[in-house]
Amino acid sequence: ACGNSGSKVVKVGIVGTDDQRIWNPLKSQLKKKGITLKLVTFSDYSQPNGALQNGEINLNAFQHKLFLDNWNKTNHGDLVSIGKTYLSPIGAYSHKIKNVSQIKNGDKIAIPNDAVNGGRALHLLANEGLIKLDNKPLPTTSDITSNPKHLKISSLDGSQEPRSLDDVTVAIINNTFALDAKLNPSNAIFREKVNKQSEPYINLIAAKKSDQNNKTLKEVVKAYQTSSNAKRIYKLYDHADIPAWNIKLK
Amino acid sequence: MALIELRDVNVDFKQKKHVIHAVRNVSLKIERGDIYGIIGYSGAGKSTLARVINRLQKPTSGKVSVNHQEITHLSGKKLRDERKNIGIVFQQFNLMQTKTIAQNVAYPLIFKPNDQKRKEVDRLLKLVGLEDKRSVYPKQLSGGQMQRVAIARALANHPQILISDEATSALDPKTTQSILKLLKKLNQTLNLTIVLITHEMDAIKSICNKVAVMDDGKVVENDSLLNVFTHPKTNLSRSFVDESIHLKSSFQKVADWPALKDKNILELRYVGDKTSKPIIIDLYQKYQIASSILFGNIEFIQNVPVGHLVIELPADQASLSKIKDYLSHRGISFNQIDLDQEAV
Amino acid sequence: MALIELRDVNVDFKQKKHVIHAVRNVSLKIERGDIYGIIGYSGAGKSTLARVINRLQKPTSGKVSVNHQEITHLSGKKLRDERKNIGIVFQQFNLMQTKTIAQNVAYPLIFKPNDQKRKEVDRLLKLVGLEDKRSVYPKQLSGGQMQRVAIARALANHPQILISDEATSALDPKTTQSILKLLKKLNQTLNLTIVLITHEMDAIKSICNKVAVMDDGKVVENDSLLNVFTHPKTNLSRSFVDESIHLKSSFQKVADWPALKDKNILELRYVGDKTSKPIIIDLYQKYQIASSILFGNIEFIQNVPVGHLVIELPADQASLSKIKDYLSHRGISFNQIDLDQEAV
Amino acid sequence: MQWYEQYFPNASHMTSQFVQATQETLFMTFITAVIAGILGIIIGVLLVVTGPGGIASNRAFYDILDKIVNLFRSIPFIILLAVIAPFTRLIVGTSIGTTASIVPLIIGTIPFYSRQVQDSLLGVDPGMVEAAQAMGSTKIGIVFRVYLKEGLPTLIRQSVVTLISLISLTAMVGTVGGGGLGNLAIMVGYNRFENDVTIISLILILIIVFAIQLIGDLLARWAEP
Amino acid sequence: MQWYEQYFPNASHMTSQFVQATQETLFMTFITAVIAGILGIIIGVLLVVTGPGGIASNRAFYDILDKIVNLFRSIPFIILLAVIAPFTRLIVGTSIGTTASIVPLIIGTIPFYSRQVQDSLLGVDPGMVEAAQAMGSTKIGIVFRVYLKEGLPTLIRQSVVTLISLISLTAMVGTVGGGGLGNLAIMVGYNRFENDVTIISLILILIIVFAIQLIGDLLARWAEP
Ligand SMILES: Nc1ncnc2c1ncn2[C@@H]1O[C@H](COP(=O)(O)OP(=O)(O)OP(=O)(O)O)[C@@H](O)[C@H]1O
Ligand SMILES: Nc1ncnc2c1ncn2[C@@H]1O[C@H](COP(=O)(O)OP(=O)(O)OP(=O)(O)O)[C@@H](O)[C@H]1O
Ligand SMILES: [Mg+2]
Ligand SMILES: [Mg+2]
Repeated sequence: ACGNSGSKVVKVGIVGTDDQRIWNPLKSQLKKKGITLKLVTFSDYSQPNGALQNGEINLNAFQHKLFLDNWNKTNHGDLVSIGKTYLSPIGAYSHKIKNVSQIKNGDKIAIPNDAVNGGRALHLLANEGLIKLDNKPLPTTSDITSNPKHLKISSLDGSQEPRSLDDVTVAIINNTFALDAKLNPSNAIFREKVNKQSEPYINLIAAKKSDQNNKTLKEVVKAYQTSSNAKRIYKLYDHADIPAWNIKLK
Repeated sequence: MALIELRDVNVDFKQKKHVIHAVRNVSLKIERGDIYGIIGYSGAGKSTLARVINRLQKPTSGKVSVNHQEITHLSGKKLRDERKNIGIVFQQFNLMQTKTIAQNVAYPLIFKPNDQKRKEVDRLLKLVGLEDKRSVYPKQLSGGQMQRVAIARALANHPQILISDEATSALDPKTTQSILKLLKKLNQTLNLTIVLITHEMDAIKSICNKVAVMDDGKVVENDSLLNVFTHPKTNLSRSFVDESIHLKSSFQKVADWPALKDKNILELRYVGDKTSKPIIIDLYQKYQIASSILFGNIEFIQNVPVGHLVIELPADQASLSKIKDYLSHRGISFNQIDLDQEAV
Repeated sequence: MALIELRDVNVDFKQKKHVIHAVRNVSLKIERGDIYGIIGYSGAGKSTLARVINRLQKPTSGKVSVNHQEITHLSGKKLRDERKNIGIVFQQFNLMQTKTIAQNVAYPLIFKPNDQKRKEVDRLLKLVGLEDKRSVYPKQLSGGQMQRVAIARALANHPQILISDEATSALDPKTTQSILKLLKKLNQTLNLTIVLITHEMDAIKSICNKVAVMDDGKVVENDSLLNVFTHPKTNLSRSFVDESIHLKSSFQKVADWPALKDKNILELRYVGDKTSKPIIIDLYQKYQIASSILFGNIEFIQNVPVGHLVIELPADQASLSKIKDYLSHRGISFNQIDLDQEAV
Repeated sequence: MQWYEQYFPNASHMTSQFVQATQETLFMTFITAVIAGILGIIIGVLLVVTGPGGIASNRAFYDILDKIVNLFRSIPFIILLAVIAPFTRLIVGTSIGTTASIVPLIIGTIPFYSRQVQDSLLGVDPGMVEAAQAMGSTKIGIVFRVYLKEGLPTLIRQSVVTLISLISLTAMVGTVGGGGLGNLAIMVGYNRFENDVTIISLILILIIVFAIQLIGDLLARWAEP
Repeated sequence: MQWYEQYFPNASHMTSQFVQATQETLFMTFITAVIAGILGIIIGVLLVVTGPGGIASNRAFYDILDKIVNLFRSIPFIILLAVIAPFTRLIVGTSIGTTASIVPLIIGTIPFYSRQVQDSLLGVDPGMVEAAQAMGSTKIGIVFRVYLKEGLPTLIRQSVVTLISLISLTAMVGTVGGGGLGNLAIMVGYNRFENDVTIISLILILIIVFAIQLIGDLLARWAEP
């Protein structure tokens, strides 16, 4: 595994194949520094933290701070962030309406069904004044305290959401799936604002607390946080995802 | 045209390496009202032939017509109607395991109203002596009981033709006789045509009017029962006849008996009213020879008496030949038995 | 102590509503070397009793000992060893469907080396006349062929005891005789003890030395074959004996014959060397009466000749009673037949 | 109920969600079972009667049906769930929600159940089928009165196996917003690390499974002679 | 191959990924089949022999085993996959990756297959078992020479059903990084709207499924008398 001597292998857990496009180019770069980067691709958010905590991988990069904190709390974990990656503002898309005011009584809204993005989507709806929420970092539909428009909110798999646009009025979709579905984030009818409140939503690279100062891992973070990688992220994600390691949030 | 007619029927079973000719070139005519016996050794092809008649087995070649209808290429409703006309008792019974005895018997009666169905089932179960088993399942029956259910089921449809494949093989003689009597009665009252497959000449003797003898897939002899019985043309037929009058077994028994060694043993056969003439007395009167009866039997084959006698003649060669002449003269066929040959 | 001993054996089958007493209070002793016949009508409990002997059926109550060993509570290796000693031919054959005939017969020979196994299987298949079927499957056999495989399999283990449950019911008389002869030979040469369950008195007559008669679960009579045959104590036994000597059926046949109406018909039974005396001649000499033989038979029961004669006596009442006196005097039992009663 | 609140801090506040999820699971299972059950039996029966040695043997038809069944069996349910959306919308008007999720459940269950039906019926002794043919039964008659009747005990046992597999499938329909207990266990319980929710959900599933097995066993015993 | 690049623009550049995914699927399927196959047969046989009317009937043992099987059958695979991680780590040292995913696959397959085995063997005619008992066969002997031999054709058909279900399950192990064709179809093909990838993945799965069915049919025919 990872160490300071011998061949250094770093296993990074990511979710979905999308981020491979960001991480794969880093491999050759790290090779030069004697680090072999290995990606472990998960298909959902439930496993990578456990794998990291148990030392089966050395880093993971798929979550934001809210999710990490919650995980640490419920699983008595000691995972820490050792570097930010990008901010991926979630957006609301529709085939039927052009702006938020057109949402009518009883309309159907789709939100992602994973813990990471589902809560965010609810916050987004709350921010638009469509619902009111209990103050929780990761709310679920049962935390809705007021729903004046009687919106019907269904939780769907993120990948399924773009395809549900014919079934619902609005779908709140994170960028990965939106881009894959050729939805242009700039055409979203409303999006998460990038401001101070976005801080907890910035994605991060997590490591075990004991590895917090591990040089090899720091090298990996360093390799990620380059301007050329930032350009790549902009390009890959069509400016929807924002490299966040240098960002100043107002 | 006969009710059932088979022309040059062949049935082959293809095996991995070779072909089994279960039925070979069989041609048969079974008339309405016949009770037609088919007899043959185990594996002769009797069951296969039976299955050809209701087209459960498609013949490899040849034609089968039933009721003036060529059935070899029949299908659909016509074939079903034909089959409803033909009741069959399978050698392996083939009862439905998840149906009770009553339900099994009621199977062909599906379109009858319920009360009629019940009455009919009751009647049939009574016929075969199983009234008390109506609501048990086949697995809970003895071998003979299962066979009787199969018989009741085959009769349920009031078929015109009944094919009975060893339908009494698992039954004791009393039950066998009552079943045979039942079949005879149905034959007489309803003109039921019966194909009786069996390996027991006794069964054939008691009810059949015609008989076909099968060997190795072929019908080696077929004729009226009387003809086959009195003048069997093949060794096989003769051996079945002999078995049935227990001649063979009595020869053997006699052969085992030391006292009869080196005695003259004669087997006499006579047909018709000659039976009533006291032959033994005749011989005594004419030749003063007191012959002992070792075995004697009169069969009534289709109401014609047929007699068999095995006697011991304490006679010298001279009188023996005189006696033989006399018997020939009286129209009694005979042959002298060499006990040593019969012994095993 | 007997080889097989049953004491007060009961077998009940619980049904939903009532209990079927398949075997009731049966006590039997079967000695080593016996060929023990069990006969009874369909459903009498014969198969169930057979299954009790090798503990396939646990008796509801009572004790069963085999080979000086109480087997009612035996289990594990001891039970298995006991069972290996007991070959059984099932009424329903119970052949393994996915095994060839040869494999079926070889089943009990698992621990034998291959060449020995093959030799043994060849020998057994030859015994039952199925050499040419060694590599086919049971589904491709005729009923009688399956039964013969079952017999071969039961003998494969060289058991001390053979239970044969209607093992010849599907067989033609010739094959039956050859199988029975085979059993007899095994009995004589290897001292094989045989329990022969059957509904055919003929089979019992030809090889058994003892016989038990079952009715409705009970053993109503058990004795040496000769005793049961010559002096049946129950109506059931008598009826089996009569069936076996075809007396019953010949009465019926005779009764159907118009010429015999109102004639004196006598049935004579005699045991031992009386058979060799020419009774008919005797009667003629003494009373000048020429009696016709309607039916005659000599059986050799355990090598003792037993004779049956049915004769027609053209005699008036006076001479008839004289004749009867004479017969009694000679030790010949007789009874006059009322044909009207025998007719159906 | 204090211990409940203590050991099941999250679940204790979610009674209505459990009730709803249970209803959803039962609803999906029931409707799917009925529809896929009927269609599966039809296809299974067709496979048996048209198959080799069947009473209406038809090589071409059998081969095609057999291949179609395999084709659908080849598509992993999790993929089926996703790719079938347009078809679902065609049928029920929407591709999301509990009702919509029944469509992929049915499509996913039919081929599996067809095979189970086929296997059950292939176990029926051909002798009985022959007897029915000899008595002039129609093909339909033979199917109902022999195959389905004689194969019933096995069929019931196989149906139980299918039903329980179906419940396992319903846990996946969260992807299309189908809800149900399985989804609750994963999305709320597992993914949000509220283990007590997972446990309660699983216990509820367990109860349903055991109830199905129990009823199945009783039915099978009843159907057995 | 120009048409291939034209109609499969994404897939045509992913040959090595397809090869790898196919290998992963085959690897998971094969190892799971062997291990779950053996254990499933053992449990299925135990259920039959200890069950009511079995040759080593043991009410208590049967009831417990039966319940355990149902217990495990109750857990939807997608949940099992997740909750079993600690156990997986115990067994294979890691809870992620292709090898690790074999553990939940085995645990998920065993109870299902046990039932299939049980059902197959229950179809064996009790008369044959009796004949074997009468010939003094040991229980082990009866299991191998009667139950498994006589039930083999059904067992093979049921094993094919299980194997195909297993392939369907392997599509879900993406959750724990298990990879495989199903995962490729979803994560790359479906989620990224690269339909050509989904299609190629499905075709590859299809080929595997048809191969299994073909081999199974041949084996079943060979095993049938
Ligand atoms: N399905 C089959 N496949 C191959 N061979 C068969 C098949 N059915 C019957 N046979 C063979 O055909 C021959 C005739 O069989 P069949 O059952 O007609 O005999 P049978 O005269 O009824 O004999 P039994 O008196 O013993 O019942 C036998 O040699 C048998 O082995
Ligand atoms: N498993 C069972 N369950 C219920 N009743 C049974 C069972 N087995 C046999 N019987 C009944 O017990 C009685 C005796 O059956 P058994 O098979 O011993 O008769 P059998 O003398 O062998 O008759 P057969 O000559 O017809 O074979 C019958 O009335 C039968 O119905
Ligand atoms: Mg036959
Ligand atoms: Mg019996």
